[in-house]
Amino acid sequence: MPLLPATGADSIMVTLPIYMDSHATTRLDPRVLDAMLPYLGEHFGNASSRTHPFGWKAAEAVDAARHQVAELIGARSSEIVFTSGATESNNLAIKGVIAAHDARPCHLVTVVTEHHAVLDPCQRVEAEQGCAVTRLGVDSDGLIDPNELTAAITPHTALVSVMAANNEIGVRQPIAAIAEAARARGVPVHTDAAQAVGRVPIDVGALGVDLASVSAHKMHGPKGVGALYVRRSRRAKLVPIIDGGGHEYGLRSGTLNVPGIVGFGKAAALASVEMDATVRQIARLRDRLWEQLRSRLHGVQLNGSRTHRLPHNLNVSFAHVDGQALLTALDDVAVSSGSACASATDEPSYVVQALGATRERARASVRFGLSRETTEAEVDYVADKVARVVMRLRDLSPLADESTDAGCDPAVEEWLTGG
Amino acid sequence: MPLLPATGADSIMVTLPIYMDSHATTRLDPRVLDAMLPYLGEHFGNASSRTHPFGWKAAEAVDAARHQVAELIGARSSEIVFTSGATESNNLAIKGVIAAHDARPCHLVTVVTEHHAVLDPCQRVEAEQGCAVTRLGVDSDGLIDPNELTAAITPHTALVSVMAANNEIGVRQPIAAIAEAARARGVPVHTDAAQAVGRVPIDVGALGVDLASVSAHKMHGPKGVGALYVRRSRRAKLVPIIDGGGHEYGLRSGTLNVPGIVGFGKAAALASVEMDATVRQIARLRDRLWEQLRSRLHGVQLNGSRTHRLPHNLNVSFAHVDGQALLTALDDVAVSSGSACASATDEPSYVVQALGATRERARASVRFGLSRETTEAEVDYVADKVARVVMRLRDLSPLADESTDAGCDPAVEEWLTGG
Amino acid sequence: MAERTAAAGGSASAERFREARHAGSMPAGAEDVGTGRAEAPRHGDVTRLQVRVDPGTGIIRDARFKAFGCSFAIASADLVADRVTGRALASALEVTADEVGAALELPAAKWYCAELAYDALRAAVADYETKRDAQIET
Amino acid sequence: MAERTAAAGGSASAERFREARHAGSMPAGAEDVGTGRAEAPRHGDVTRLQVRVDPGTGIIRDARFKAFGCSFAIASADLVADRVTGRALASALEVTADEVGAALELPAAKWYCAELAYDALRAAVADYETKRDAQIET
Ligand SMILES: Cc1ncc(COP(=O)(O)O)c(C=O)c1O
Ligand SMILES: Cc1ncc(COP(=O)(O)O)c(C=O)c1O
Repeated sequence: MPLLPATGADSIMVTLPIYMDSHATTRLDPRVLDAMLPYLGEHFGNASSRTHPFGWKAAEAVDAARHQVAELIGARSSEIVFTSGATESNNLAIKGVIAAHDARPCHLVTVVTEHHAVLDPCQRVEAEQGCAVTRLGVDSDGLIDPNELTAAITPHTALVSVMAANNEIGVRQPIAAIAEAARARGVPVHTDAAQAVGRVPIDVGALGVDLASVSAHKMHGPKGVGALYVRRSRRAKLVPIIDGGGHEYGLRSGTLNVPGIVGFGKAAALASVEMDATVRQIARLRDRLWEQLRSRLHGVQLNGSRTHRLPHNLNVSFAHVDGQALLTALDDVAVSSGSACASATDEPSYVVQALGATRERARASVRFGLSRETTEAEVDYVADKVARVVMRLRDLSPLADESTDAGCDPAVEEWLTGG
Repeated sequence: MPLLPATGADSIMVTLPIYMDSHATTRLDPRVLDAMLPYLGEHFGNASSRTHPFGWKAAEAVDAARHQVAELIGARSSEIVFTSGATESNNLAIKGVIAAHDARPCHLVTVVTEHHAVLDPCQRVEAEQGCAVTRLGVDSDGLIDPNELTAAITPHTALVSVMAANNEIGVRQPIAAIAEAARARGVPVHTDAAQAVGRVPIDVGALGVDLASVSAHKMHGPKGVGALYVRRSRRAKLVPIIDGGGHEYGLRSGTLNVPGIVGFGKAAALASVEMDATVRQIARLRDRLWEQLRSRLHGVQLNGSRTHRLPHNLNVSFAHVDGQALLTALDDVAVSSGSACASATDEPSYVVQALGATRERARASVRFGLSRETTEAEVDYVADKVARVVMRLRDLSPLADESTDAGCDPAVEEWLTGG
Repeated sequence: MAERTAAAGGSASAERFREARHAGSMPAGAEDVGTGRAEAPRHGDVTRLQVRVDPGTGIIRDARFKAFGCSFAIASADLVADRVTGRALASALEVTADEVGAALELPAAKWYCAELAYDALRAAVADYETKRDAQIET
Repeated sequence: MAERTAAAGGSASAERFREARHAGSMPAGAEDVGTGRAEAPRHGDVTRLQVRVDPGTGIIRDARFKAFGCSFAIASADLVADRVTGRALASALEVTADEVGAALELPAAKWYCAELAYDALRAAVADYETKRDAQIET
């Protein structure tokens, strides 16, 4: 018997495969591509060529895009440093502040659920620059406690880095409160806002952060371009990681990726205009997906806070199911999983485990990333298919046999919570 | 009287403006754009998404591009680390090797005529990591003396970084000899090959270098993508500058710029196939430009070696002329200048001055960058227009009046050589 | 890049996983059924394999598995079940982990999945043999 | 970005540079001609400005410049020459460097070009006045 018996009608309304992995990346909006094309064509100048129209045209386009990106996050143009993506932005923020922080000992505060693009630079400055790192834990909702943050700050703290929204479980940290606590102690605050910007309203002024990382390809813009917001007033001292020519206010050298930057600007402009409407639509579809999964399956558990959450994120653990197996069975639906098999490491999702979940629950987690392109028909198709695959995999599981029944709540609950 | 009286027939054969600034950047080849478009469209996956076809398609495209880039420079795929451009590659090579070099004192050797993307990282490690830097001078041809290099190497030398070809004067350093000398002393060698790769044959094996920086947009590829070649055998220890997720063999993290990488691969493949033919054609046109300028004008001087030179580079100083003024008068020809007014700094070209030239000669220098798109008609148009502008600007110059005559060789020679 | 190799989709093992034909269970108490169970503690995977043997010929007439684990573990169990069906019990263990791993083109990091299935098979064969021997003795 | 501002093309100053109308020279020895010269040593620019004054009315009838320097220096010299033509010598120096810099929208780093032209004008006026006064005295 094949793993999943084909059914009749469910592929009629949707185009397959369905993409529901928008935390990994998003489809380039065709309007963004249209904006980029002239700069992939006749306007190919180097924005630093200051002596001819090819260069001026490029520089003007970069200026306009800088303005668009700034506007989306409530910044000024002069506070936007273009980079190759949020990974670079995070590295620049963290390594840059620590390198500029002359005093030793040196200390920084971050959170266990951060993206590797924050955790790894933190580890680097810890290992190589002798900077102590405090990694705050999170509660079962995935949230940090601002009081714990306050307590963690020492006179040596050079930076606090807390993500605006998590890439696996979509949990939004209370950045405004965090920033207030840190600033009260005179400590600059960085936020990795790669998953948040363009998806939910983010205003760096209201948040009160000093540095914020943004990535274009998470918001239907192009890959290979991002930005670091660098507050001008009380500007954090920052040593660049890429020197050479002094582009981007001396903070990031290198020939500007003009088409990419133009696309980033266009994506930001579209988000500025359309976000209000799309946020509601996406959240409604996400809730529909969750309701359908819950009504069809026992033993499903939401990972991360229900309310402090990105509208397009749903992260669910399915008892007695390995996420990677589920994903492989979902051959026409693109989602991702916290399973170790799905990642480069040997360990299932550290983010889900940080919630206090067992390794089993972590490996059973599946991340659904909706977007403004997601349709109701897609949601229904995915919910149906996932439900059927989960039931089939549970059928296959010796564990379900051996405990009582995969459908039986007490056993499942125990399994999920690690009893 | 306007600066330059219009002439009749000369714009008939060419499309204006003419781009002759290919050291700054090159036009994206339409075939490269065609290769990129699917990845700016339906194949928008993240190459790290290992659980669905969107990701696999992206990863396959990256693999293929890695192979294409490797092939162009005689490397293996596993020796290509994709970056955001040669500036980043240079920073990774220099800062990466110095950070991995535990022993202190520490020393590195480079050359005064390097690009800022090498000089600035060298200065950074000098200022912040206490790494001594020797900057070798060049002769009047712009070439370093390999013996001087050998003499500069100390037991503490961690790296030698010498560019393959200069971005202003197109001079090609004797990299094979340099690498041999350095390797004989056990010192790894980096070469900034941004201006050379794709334009002249470069084989990292034959050159014997350990690290080489490449940039896509200098070879009709897209902006915002480049590579660092990292030799596998006797691999130089390298600390990444961008951490987070462990992409690119752990040497460069961040979501891969899939369309950019695909375009880079295509540009490399085109260069592999077409270089032999285009090199000859470009050199012929470059020589034609030089002959025409020399036959029409007194007081022109070639900056940099006549023979050890990129085929598409011509760098000329025009006595009694400010380069920026010349460029501004050339309103329909895009070239660049070593004039201070044309650069971000207040000092005319440090590269031309390094040849032993006066500040005046440096500010009078103009860089012509031909490409495989340059036509004979364009060369003729540019030569004519430049000749007329130079004569007019000399007419305007009080210096020419005050010495004897702008056309008079002795005075001009004196001026050019700084007598 | 190495990362690519861990992808399951479109590969031989994904195919086998999706088309698994030997999922299921047989009564473990039955005299002609041998049941084996193996775990990969570091990974948390569990595979159970059962063989039904014709007592007269010693031929494996049927094989069933249940597995908790990734697609590679499930595919490995299914392939082992497939390959031993119709074989003499005596030669069943010639279906080695390496053979399974190679047939499914498992990435190195997933080789343990084939070993897990093989361990379950070995346990199933041993279980059957124990039962049979016990029967003969009594 | 700030870099953009140093670009000369398409700007007011580039326009003036390309359309410069007052380039040229007049006999420096002539009684009705004042010749001034100024240098910007840090930059190496040199501007020479000449005015021809109607001795009767004191009106500047013509102004000519020669300049070695960037387009901003040449445009500045041309604009100064233009603005003083037709003016009374007495009020020529009311054409200030700031006025020229503003009219040409010079970037801050190029403001010195307007100052250079103004300095040359001042020297030219002084030269003419010296000549005139010498004539009156003799
Ligand atoms: C939270 C978070 N930070 C950083 C990054 C890295 O951004 P980029 O893909 O632009 O390198 C990502 C995405 O991969 C992310 O989700
Ligand atoms: C010699 C040289 N090195 C490095 C670079 C920087 O490369 P990229 O433009 O890819 O940052 C350039 C071009 O600007 C160059 O000419």
